[in-house]
Amino acid sequence: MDFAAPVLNYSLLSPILILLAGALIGVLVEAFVSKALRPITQLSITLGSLVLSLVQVWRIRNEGSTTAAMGSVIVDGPAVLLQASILIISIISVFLIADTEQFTALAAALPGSDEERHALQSGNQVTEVYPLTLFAVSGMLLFPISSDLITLFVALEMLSLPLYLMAGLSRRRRLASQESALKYFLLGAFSSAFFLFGAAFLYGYSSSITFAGIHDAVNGAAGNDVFLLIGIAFLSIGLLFKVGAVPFHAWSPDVYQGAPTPVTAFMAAATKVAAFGAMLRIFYTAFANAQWSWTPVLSLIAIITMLFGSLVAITQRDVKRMLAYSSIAHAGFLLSGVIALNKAGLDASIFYLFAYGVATVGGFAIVTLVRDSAGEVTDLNRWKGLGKRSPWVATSFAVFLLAFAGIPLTSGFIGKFSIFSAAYESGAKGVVIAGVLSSAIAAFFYIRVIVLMFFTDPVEDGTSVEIPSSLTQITVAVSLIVTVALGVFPAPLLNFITDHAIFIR
Amino acid sequence: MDAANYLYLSALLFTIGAVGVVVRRNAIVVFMCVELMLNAANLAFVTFSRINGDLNGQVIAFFTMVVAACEVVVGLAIIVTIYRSRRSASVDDASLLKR
Amino acid sequence: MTTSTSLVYLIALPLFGATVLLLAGRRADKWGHILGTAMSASAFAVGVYQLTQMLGRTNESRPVTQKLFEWISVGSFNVDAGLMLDQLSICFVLLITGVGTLIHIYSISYMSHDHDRRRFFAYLNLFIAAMLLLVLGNSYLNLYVGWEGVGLASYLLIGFWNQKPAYATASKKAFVMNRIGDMGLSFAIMIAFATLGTVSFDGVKAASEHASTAALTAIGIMLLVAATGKSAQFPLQAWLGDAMAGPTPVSALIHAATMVTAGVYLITRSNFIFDAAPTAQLLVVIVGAITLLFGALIGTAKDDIKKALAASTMSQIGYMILGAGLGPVGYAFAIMHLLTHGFFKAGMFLGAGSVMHGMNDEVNMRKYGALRKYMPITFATFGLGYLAILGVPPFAGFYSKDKIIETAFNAGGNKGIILGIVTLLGAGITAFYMTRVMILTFTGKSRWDDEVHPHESPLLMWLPMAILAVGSVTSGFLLSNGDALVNWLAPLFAEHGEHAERLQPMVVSLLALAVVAVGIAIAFFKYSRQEVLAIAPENVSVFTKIARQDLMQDKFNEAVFMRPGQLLTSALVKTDEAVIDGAVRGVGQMALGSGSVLRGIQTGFVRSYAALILVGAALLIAAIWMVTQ
Amino acid sequence: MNSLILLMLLPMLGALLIGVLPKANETLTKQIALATTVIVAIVTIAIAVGFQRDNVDLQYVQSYSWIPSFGINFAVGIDGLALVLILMSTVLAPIVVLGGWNESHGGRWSVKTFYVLILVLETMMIGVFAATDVFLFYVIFEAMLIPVYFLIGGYGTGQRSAAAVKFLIYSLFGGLLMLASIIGLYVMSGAQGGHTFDLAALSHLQMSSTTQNLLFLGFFIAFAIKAPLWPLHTWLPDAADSATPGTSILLLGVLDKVGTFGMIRYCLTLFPEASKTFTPMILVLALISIVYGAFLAIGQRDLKRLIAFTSISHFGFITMGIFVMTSQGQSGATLYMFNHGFSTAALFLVGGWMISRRGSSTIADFGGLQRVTPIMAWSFFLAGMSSLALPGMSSFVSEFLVLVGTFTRYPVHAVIATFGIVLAALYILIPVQKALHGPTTEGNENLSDLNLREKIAIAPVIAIIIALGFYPSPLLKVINPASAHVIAQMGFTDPAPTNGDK
Repeated sequence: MDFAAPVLNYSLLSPILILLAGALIGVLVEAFVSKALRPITQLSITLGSLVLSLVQVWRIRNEGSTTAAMGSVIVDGPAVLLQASILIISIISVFLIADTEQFTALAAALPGSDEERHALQSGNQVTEVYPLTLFAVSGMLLFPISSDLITLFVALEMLSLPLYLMAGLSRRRRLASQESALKYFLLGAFSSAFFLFGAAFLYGYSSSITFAGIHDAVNGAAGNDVFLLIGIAFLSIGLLFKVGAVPFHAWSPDVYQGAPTPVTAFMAAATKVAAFGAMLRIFYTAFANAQWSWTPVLSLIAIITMLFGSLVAITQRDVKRMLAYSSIAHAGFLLSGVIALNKAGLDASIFYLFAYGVATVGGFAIVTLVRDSAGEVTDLNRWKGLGKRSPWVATSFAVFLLAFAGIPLTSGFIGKFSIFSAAYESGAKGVVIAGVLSSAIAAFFYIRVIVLMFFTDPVEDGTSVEIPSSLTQITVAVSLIVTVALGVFPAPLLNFITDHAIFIR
Repeated sequence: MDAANYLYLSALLFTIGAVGVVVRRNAIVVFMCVELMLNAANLAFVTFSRINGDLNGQVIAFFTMVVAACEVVVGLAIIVTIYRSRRSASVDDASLLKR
Repeated sequence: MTTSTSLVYLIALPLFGATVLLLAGRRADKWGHILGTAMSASAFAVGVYQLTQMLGRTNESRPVTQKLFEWISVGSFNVDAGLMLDQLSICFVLLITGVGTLIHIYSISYMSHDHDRRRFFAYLNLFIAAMLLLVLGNSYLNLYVGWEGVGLASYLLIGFWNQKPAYATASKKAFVMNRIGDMGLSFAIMIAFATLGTVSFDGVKAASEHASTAALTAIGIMLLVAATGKSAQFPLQAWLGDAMAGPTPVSALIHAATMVTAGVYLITRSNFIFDAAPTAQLLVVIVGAITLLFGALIGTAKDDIKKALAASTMSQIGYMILGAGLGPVGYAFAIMHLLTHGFFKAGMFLGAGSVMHGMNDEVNMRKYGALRKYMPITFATFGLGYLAILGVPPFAGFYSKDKIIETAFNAGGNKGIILGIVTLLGAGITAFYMTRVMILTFTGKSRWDDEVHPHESPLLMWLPMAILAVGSVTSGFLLSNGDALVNWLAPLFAEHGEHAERLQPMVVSLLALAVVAVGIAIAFFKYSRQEVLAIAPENVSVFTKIARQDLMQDKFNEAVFMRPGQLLTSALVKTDEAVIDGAVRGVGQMALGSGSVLRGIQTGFVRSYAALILVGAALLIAAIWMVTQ
Repeated sequence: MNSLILLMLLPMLGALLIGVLPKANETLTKQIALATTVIVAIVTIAIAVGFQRDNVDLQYVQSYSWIPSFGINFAVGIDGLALVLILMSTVLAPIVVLGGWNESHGGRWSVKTFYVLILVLETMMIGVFAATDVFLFYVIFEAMLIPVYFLIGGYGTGQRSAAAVKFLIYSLFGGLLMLASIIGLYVMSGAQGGHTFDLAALSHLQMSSTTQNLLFLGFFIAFAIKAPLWPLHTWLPDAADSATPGTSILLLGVLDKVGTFGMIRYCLTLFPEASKTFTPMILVLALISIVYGAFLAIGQRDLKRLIAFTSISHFGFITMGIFVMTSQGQSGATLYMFNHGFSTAALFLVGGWMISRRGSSTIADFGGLQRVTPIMAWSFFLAGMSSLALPGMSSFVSEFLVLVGTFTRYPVHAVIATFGIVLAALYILIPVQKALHGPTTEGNENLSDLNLREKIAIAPVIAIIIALGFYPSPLLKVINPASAHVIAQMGFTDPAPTNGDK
């Protein structure tokens, strides 16, 4: 038999390749560059490759809409949009990651050991976090564009594995951090096993591993429906786990709380985009014509997720945990975009993902700023009177919260409106009602935080607000501007999305 | 013999793995159960590849093995760290974060 | 119908006075009373001018109208701010401005020691303006404005000394009970608009020709309710007694001569409605009858001279209402009694004021006695008023009251007999309690304390009294001579066939005089023959006790309206807090509660999370299987 | 540039100007705020003069494309109804600034912030009435909450933050229900020829009666919370209790009107059938509000809460007038909105001054003020008279119109509502007696009477109240065409005189 040399269309893959290259260089830097120079070198390499890849994404935005790498990835409008969102979010998160205060000096050292203390004194830093980030991002870029089961699975692991490690790198409360890493890892592996098993049955059903093939099989109604259903169910479990939908959400509060805040920000924002990107592609292309089987179930999950997230968030006292639950609720809102299964739903989801991601990074960026001698203060009761202590920080946080709550003139409102109207259009009125209800519930705890910050007097307990480093400032500023701008003048972005967001099979 | 039996087997293995994850305490064992689930999936792939009469399934199986290997690397690293700092590999001890 | 441009001045002048006095504040203290009096006097002048004009015209063209501007106009609901002066309203205009001016003059001296005199005159002017609007408005809605306007003025004047909590309460009581009456008026207006499509007097009159009795009866009854409120008729009479809290000139002007007679005006003005609604008319008569006895009975037991007079006012207005309820025959007599009553009752109130003036504001008649020596003029004027109210010929009451009694008898059938007897009885009781007042106040031996030095009031006070006394002597004769008033008003009312006179006027007068004589005699023996105690005796008959408490009217209102109302209010306040707001808070609590329950899922044990995923997977399969089957 | 847009920009400019000022110079801040509001008021009057009364179409129309992909426009335009309410809002604004000259002190934040919030709020007040695009309306409707929230929570007294949160949660909840309905409209418009939020276009949507009822409820509940209708009122007393008088005036006088305004502009226009379906129920709620509000007002010990409850009663009247579907009812309700704005303003202004002087808002703490501070007492008395709709006060005209309009179609309702006027006498005269009459009680002896600034602030309010009481035609002439238009749209005609059913 003779082999045809595979055609890869490197230009279309270049965004990912650039990142991988940057990551590898990063690894080498770890080996060959002196401790002192590593941080700055790594940071510049990471930022450089991210920006470069973003530029690349911009350049291929129109030549896209074709398959690449022998049809195992598809670079179409949504792909470009999602990749761009992921990259932008990653860039502003990297600014946070650059804050060395957040990461342990020596991951291998025991918490509280001399080794650790010594490493601290010697100003050691885990610069490995940069290459890890790049690996994760490249996985995220691949996830939403992969168009067959292998690539999808590989991408999933590519983005997950680095995150598992990054979650364990916190400088303070290391036990908790490591615990979160363990939980994330075990459950992640567990869910990816489901994912894989589901993939197997889809392959068995359609005797093809590409989405196109599955789609055709569904249309042709060839093959055994039981396989299809098992396939859809288990594959969904893997994806729902990533987006943190109830009942596969259990990991997210613990991990969000335990992981270093910059990682949490990155994870919360970027992973959601990637995972939902993949989900949209699969459900809109591969499973589109089988919606009779999955929309009801997914709607149910969406409703439960919204309500659960909002209800539990009310009771939270820890800001990171609260944001975690709120992100669960948002996962529910986003699911209604998947259910919509129409153009409007796709556009809305993409807009929502970007807006929400940016706001999330901004929100966590603020969290990194509120500290006392022992590091970050995440106990909400100690956020009292933040508005007095540092009005700007408090105000920006309030804006992000209002965006989460979906108050008009913030990006969150446009997102909510568009995604709900899409769902309503597709007849999922129940989901919309639930969404509205849970938004009302959610509003309650967002407002409670605002009250804490502005309407209660500060308690003198050494809680102080870090003068933001210029990088963090950039992050906050960018997120703030985007959040407000998308609230007041969303038209340009919306138009752009509407023009580009068309899936091809 | 009927290939379907292999599917039953893989389903059985998968279930055993899944249940194992839930019932076993030791992190290593839990992790091994996960591996078992992955391999169950592999078995399913290979079987289907046999049924469908193409190679994709077998290719995926190889990919899976590689990925599993990577998971082992990462996983063990984390588990070992936990073990060192906690002097225990029981997943139940790691429950600081809750509610 | 002739139009005029000067009607508005009748209202504008006193209104201007009120505004200036109120806005100018203390600066006007020097000349405030002058301005007030001048304004009232000039209004009177305008009134007289209008009268002369009117006399110069023939019956049909006598009414004068003036449209000021379009007030409210929405859809078919159009009300102009328009005035109308006809034979009926001119009587009121002259009474209001005339008596009003006299009382202004009286007050200059009476209030001279009060450092708020300016404010007093402002209120008086305000009242004059409102009262004139009431009688000049050309539609029920314009009347309504004046109607509540006088209510406001009366509220302000009753509470003029509101630093005394009791007085403040009295004013509030008056306003609220009046409002209840006003409700009746607004209902009447609403019904009129809904059924007849208009609220102007002419419009309603025209429409009433072919309107259903039901509608007219409804309107009539509601107007009656309004009248009972303003004219202190049963069952809304309770405020008048307390209204005596106001300075005495106020009692004279508002609560004797003018405002309280507005009800009579309203009914007479609406004659076309009542004539077509017998039921309503009958109710009017009944209310009048009840009230005239009710008031008279209260009068017999009062030791407070002003309250005694107030009760008498109530009873006299009962006569007028009764008269007005007797239909076309009665209207004119009701008005006549209203005018004569305006003179003699105002006169007597001013007299009472003069007495209080000389007695350090003592109002308890048991602490008077033998005052005729000390204040002869007051005695004289009061005495003339007394004779007038008794209906002794040839004094004013004789002409007006006997006419009403006569008409009552002539109403025919049992109705006539009952009403006749009631009115006669009323006359008798009136004689009794008025004689009692006279005796207790002016005759017998003095019962006042030593530090009191009774003295006659100054000129500015006795002059108005004198003038009113003249009125109470002559007005009756003048108005009834040659049926002057009857003919004057005739064009306004429906023709009425001559009733078969069941009793000759002469007989009625004799009967009346007899009853009156009996009344006087009883009073004479009871109070002049035996010693009067300075402190009211407690060992009196239960009837006296009840009468002293105004026949339990306040107890009744308290038990039936106030207490339950207060209970309801406090109950509602609690409900609002506990139930409604509680429900709202409950929802919040529920959310929180369910949140903390759901929180329990997050045990922190990774294996339970895995289990959760496993269960989730199972449910997912189950769900999908269910939907697809 | 379109004068409405200009009108909306002016306060923003003022806010910016204040924003760039140094914190220190508080007087200048206040002066700029005052100047801005006065200018806005003048411009509004100019607009009112240029308004063609008999033209029922929207005027001063202007529309910019905002979010084309959703068919959303920044579209404004006014009819008689909107004009009257904008006029009320912009005339009240300078009075609030002048009357509450020192309210901004003792807040959590600077004087500067206070006036920036006020001015931003004014822009939104104009916008919410002028919007002709449902989405734009909703955005402003919701965004308005934020400045008010901070005004209450930041500058109020007592349980201010609790009250602010209660207010916000209540309103947000209503707003979200409305959002659901708006989404429904949007989707339906998409199904019927292109997504749009243009009010006129939406009013022609075809929808099943069930859908219409549901969407109607979404809007109506939101508005019933805003214009507090029993039993959704419990946020109002708390808010009014905690807010500064000025804020309360804007809250009760203007913001709550958005509710009743919305009932006419959106509920009736968009869902005529559903409106008819729910009318009986709504009328009952309105009646309950009238009586219930009055009784609770009588039962209050606190002056501010008392005023709040009187407003609940008054909003009952307005709602009733709106839904009885007679021209008298409609015009009466609209006029009522205007008048209520001013009489509430008067009550809160004077009440506020009394409270700040006495340092307590408990009615029982006052006594005999009439002798100590005659002018203040008189102002309060007149404000009260206007609140109990004494003839000669503007509120009488509107209340009577509502009653007459109700009677012609729902006599029983009108009769019950009329009992409200007796209760009104009680809830006004009780505080008047306790606070102004009687002997001057301890602690009130040396309260100071109104100063010049306060006199200047209250004078126009009382002047307007009385002037419109005697001569309401100028307003009615603007309102009548608009309300007649609504009635006609709804397919109603005034009941003809039954002529006593003969």
